[in-house]
Amino acid sequence: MSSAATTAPSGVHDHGRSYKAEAVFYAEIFGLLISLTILTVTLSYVNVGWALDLTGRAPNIVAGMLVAAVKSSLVLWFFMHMNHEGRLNRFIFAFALCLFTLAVVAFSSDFVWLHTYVVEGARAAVGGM
Amino acid sequence: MFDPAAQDHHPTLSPAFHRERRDMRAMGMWLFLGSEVMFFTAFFAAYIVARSAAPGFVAMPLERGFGTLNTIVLLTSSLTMALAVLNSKRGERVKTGRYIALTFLLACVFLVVKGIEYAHHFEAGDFPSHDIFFGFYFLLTGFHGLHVLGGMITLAILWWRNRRGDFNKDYNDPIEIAGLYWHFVDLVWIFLFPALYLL
Amino acid sequence: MSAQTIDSVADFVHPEPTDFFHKYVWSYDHKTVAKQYLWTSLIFLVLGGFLAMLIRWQIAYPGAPVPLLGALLKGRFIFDGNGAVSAEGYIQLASMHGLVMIFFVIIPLIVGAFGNFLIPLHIGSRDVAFPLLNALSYWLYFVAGLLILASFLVPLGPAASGWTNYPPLSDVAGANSPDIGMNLVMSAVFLAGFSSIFGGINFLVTIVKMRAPGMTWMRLPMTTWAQFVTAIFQVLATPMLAAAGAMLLFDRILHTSFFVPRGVMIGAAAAANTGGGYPLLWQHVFWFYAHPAVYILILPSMGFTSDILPAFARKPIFGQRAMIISLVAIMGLGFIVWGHHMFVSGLNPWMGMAFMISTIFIALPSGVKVFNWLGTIWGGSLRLEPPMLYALTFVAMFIVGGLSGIFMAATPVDVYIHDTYYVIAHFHYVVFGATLFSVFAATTYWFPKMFGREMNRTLNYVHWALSFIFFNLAFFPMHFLGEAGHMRRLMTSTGYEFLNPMAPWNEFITIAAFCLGASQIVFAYNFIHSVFFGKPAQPNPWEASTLEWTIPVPVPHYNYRTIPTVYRGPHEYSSPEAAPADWIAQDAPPRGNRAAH
Amino acid sequence: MKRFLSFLVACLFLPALALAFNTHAAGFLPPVVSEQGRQIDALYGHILAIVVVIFVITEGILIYCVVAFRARPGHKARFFHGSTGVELILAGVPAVILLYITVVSARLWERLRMDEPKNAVHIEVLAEQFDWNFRYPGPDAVFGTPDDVMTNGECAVPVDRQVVFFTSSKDVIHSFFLPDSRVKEDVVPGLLNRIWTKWEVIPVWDLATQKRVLLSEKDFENAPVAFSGYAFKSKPHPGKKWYQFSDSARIGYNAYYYERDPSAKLMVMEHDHPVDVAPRYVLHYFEIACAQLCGPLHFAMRGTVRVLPEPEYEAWLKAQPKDDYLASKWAQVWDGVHPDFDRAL
Repeated sequence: MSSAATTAPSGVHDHGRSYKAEAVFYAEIFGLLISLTILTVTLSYVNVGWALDLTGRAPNIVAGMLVAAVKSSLVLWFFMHMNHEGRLNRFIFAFALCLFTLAVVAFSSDFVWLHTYVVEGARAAVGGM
Repeated sequence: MFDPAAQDHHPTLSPAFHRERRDMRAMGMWLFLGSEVMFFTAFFAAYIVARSAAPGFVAMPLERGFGTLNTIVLLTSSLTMALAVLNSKRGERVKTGRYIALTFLLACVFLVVKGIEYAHHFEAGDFPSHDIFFGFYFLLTGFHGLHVLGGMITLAILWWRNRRGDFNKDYNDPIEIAGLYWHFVDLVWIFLFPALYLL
Repeated sequence: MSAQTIDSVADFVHPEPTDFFHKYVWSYDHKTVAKQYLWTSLIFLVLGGFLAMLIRWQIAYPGAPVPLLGALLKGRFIFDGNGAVSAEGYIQLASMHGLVMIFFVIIPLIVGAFGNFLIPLHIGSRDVAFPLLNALSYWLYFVAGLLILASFLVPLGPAASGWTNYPPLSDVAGANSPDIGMNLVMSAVFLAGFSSIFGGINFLVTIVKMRAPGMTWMRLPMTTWAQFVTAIFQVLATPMLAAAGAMLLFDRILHTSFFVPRGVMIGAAAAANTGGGYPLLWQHVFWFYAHPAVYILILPSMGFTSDILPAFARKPIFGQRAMIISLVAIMGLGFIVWGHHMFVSGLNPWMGMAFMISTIFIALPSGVKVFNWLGTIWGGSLRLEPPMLYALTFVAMFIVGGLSGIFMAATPVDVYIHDTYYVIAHFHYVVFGATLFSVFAATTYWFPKMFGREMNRTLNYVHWALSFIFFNLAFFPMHFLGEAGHMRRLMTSTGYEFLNPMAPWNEFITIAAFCLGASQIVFAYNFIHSVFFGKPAQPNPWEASTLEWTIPVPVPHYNYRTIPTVYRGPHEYSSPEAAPADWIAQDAPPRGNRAAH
Repeated sequence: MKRFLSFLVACLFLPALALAFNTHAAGFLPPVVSEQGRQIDALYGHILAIVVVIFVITEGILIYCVVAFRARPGHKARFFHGSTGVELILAGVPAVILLYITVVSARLWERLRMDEPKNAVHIEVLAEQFDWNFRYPGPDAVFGTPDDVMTNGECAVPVDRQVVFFTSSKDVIHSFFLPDSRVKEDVVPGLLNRIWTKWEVIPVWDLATQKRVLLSEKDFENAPVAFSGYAFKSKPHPGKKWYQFSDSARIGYNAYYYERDPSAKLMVMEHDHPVDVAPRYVLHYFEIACAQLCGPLHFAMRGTVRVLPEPEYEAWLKAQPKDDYLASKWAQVWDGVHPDFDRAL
């Protein structure tokens, strides 16, 4: 029965692998995701920038976001079958992600300028109260 | 020849019809996920802005244990959902039902863990109005929880339709589309977990 | 009877409803949903216009009791003790006029009503991709409309912080913003946002996946192209409004402080929110949505005009490829110009420079489109029917609106004319002069196809002439007010000496606005009368060549008996292939004498 | 024919409008009093000229098309789809014009917002719902010290000197708008915005013609200006709270100020002793407006700026009364929450 199942006519993106292989493949992806989660939790306890003896949170933030990006692209590419979707669906999601980065960059660049120019600038202008 | 005027109420739909329909629904869901990305963009952009530019912003300590547990629970539910889609594509009705139920249960576990966390915060007095970090915490996890709830309702309906035998090898795209949505909810949590809990 | 087997989505048709409820109320048919949108948004148009006239009355005669309504509703709603508009009432009028007109009149009218009716007919399909989602998005909009009407009856009145709802005014309780009314209005906008997201998804999938065979992207009528780009804006920009609305509702109800900074004091009392948020964050997130929204307001109208002008000039559109490229350019640039609303709001001056450059270059695609419309009517043989007059007025008024936009794109000039009547003149020329006139054009053009009857031509001419004159008399002097520095949303300008010379202009504008409001009665009567008692129309009264004119009137439930195959572009008027006649339908089989375009 | 004639008449209306727009437009800008204002007006007139030319050309083409290509027996439409050559021109020419406008505006924007003047007069502005409060650092040039001068609704500035306003708000977003010097910047709570300008003329009220006259500092020296007592009082009625809307004294303030009956003797001061010279002028002011919706009384939120020569400005500062209600307002909001201008968020 399962052999008939493998050649499902409507399996749009059925790449001929047997059901067993498919399930095992998913399990491998799952294992990778769990290990990345454990990695990101352990990273949070460690000062990531010790090699370059950087203090502050920036390296941790960058590391955390990188791991999250890898995990989400794993889910996106395999679990959501992005590898078999048409070019149009990929373009839609990519355009949304571009707007995400545009929004984040534009909003924060306005406020980061404010913090430096207004606070320090004000103090300097009036004789450093 | 197909005569649209003589439409009776139970036309038989050929597999080609279902394949076309699946592509249309997949594109619709990807567009909806695009709009959801933009919805969470606003929250993440606001959160990043508040952290980067607010001098008084203190990232309050949250229970990382619960956060990690929730992440593992959601990742497992992603796996079970993927297996449910795989089985429904193979026409295995019983296994699909079982995996959908498993995903539903994992989602319940996620919400229960979330509830416990909220209870702890409320006991400690960390209400949303208490501090801007908790404002963002409850905003982000609250709306994510709503999306998990929406996913659970859809899963329940699909489980019931699957038990009723609506789906077969040709017609199973509702489960596949619900799978897309569920993986996206997990995707949001993957970004949310480090942003709130770890960094 | 052998059950029919359907093997392509194009053939799937919902069974035709018979009883009244399924035919008119809970209907899946895109034509009925379009009419539901049409009637609801026309009702809200009357409400919005009425609010506008109240605003104009108060500006021209500050403190004078409103003629009819004032005595009737003394002390209630927006009226104070002796029937004049109260201070809080005026701000509520201004805010609700903006909110109702944008979210509940224009977007549902040009995208909900005409988008729903035209897209399936233009691409030759039997219905939209997801009919259930279509009905759902109408009913979401309907519930949002009810919430807006409810917000008027709530004790403290509806929203009172402008249609843009800048916090902390819209956010901190006690900063003179009504409590329940503001929450109702914000959730109404939240729901209307989701209604337009679902509508956008529906239209995108329909246009991409359900086109008739032969209907390539270059043979798509311009209306559908414009709806395609509008749907992309709706799907990707409206969620930002929903998120901003959610954050504002969190602030108002749970007293979080996303937009409330430290140390905000209302009068002597400290604000309930603990502070730490940032007011400009709302402006960024809101305008990230609201600038694409103002393109949602104009793009479908550009589409209607690009289809109506060729039909009445009996000539193909000039440079269809350039029109499509400028549409895509507007889609690209539309997302990166939102900062020009914030030049003077404490935005970082360098970002002001960046947004100025992107804003000035978004004027380019609009300029190209205007020149192409002029190219379309150049050399044609213009039949000056009512739809043509309205469409020409769209082009004329869009030129004025577009040019007055350039003043605000130049940042130093915007420093002076920001938040003055110059801005109000600009967007009313674009929204009323362009979009609403193109809605009149679309209504008169597609009325025979929608309702199977004809509108009265002379009444249309009368309405066009009156509206054109009074529109210009009402809104052009606002440029003069703007130049004098007259701020917007002022209940009365008598307090300021530098505005005293402007008082006669205010009165002039009010009189012109009242005449403009009165002249709309002509159109309303003509519309309602013709829907029930108009002369029965033929299938193709204008001899147009797009697909919707090839089907009988009134349009059957399944639209096309057999899905048409398309052989040529939408505007092949007076082409050699058409030979004796000066038009040839899109799906007419190709004749030997000239290769199909 | 009837149909066409009515359309033609209506369309003639447009060029008439264009001419009206052109001649009348320059008339509405209030007389400009600052160097920045002149540059903004120049840029405005520049863009206006370009826009009116484009307006008349495009509307003219539209009307010509309607007239020349109207459907009439024997007239056939020409069939052409457009040529890329024409498209390039139609895109190129506007692009060049827009590029020119961008360059001109960018240069002026940099002067307006990016180089803050050095050794200027610093004034703190605290906007609240429906009022402006001003604070001067006083002799020790440090804000927040007991010797600060605070006024409500009215501030004085020296003529021909750069003035920098530090603006913040106590409750909602307002907008500090000086129409005469073409200055406008939102006043956001929790954020310190800085805007600067320089007044080049002194406003005086000509009692004969009942009109405002702008005198340069030199003319002001030998002009018979009366320093009436009210010039220095920030509130005409010490007892009344004059900014409540219900009491129309606020709106009537300027009416009261000028409709003095002619017989009332104006005291003309020469340094410190009265001189009986028939005064021609009385000190006048420029207005400050709020351009951002800040609540129901947004329309009544009006302030005044007195532009004075240097000695009179110093005398005005010294003459300001100490008002502990104002001081408490500053202490509560300004120094209490944002002690060292740390007002970022």
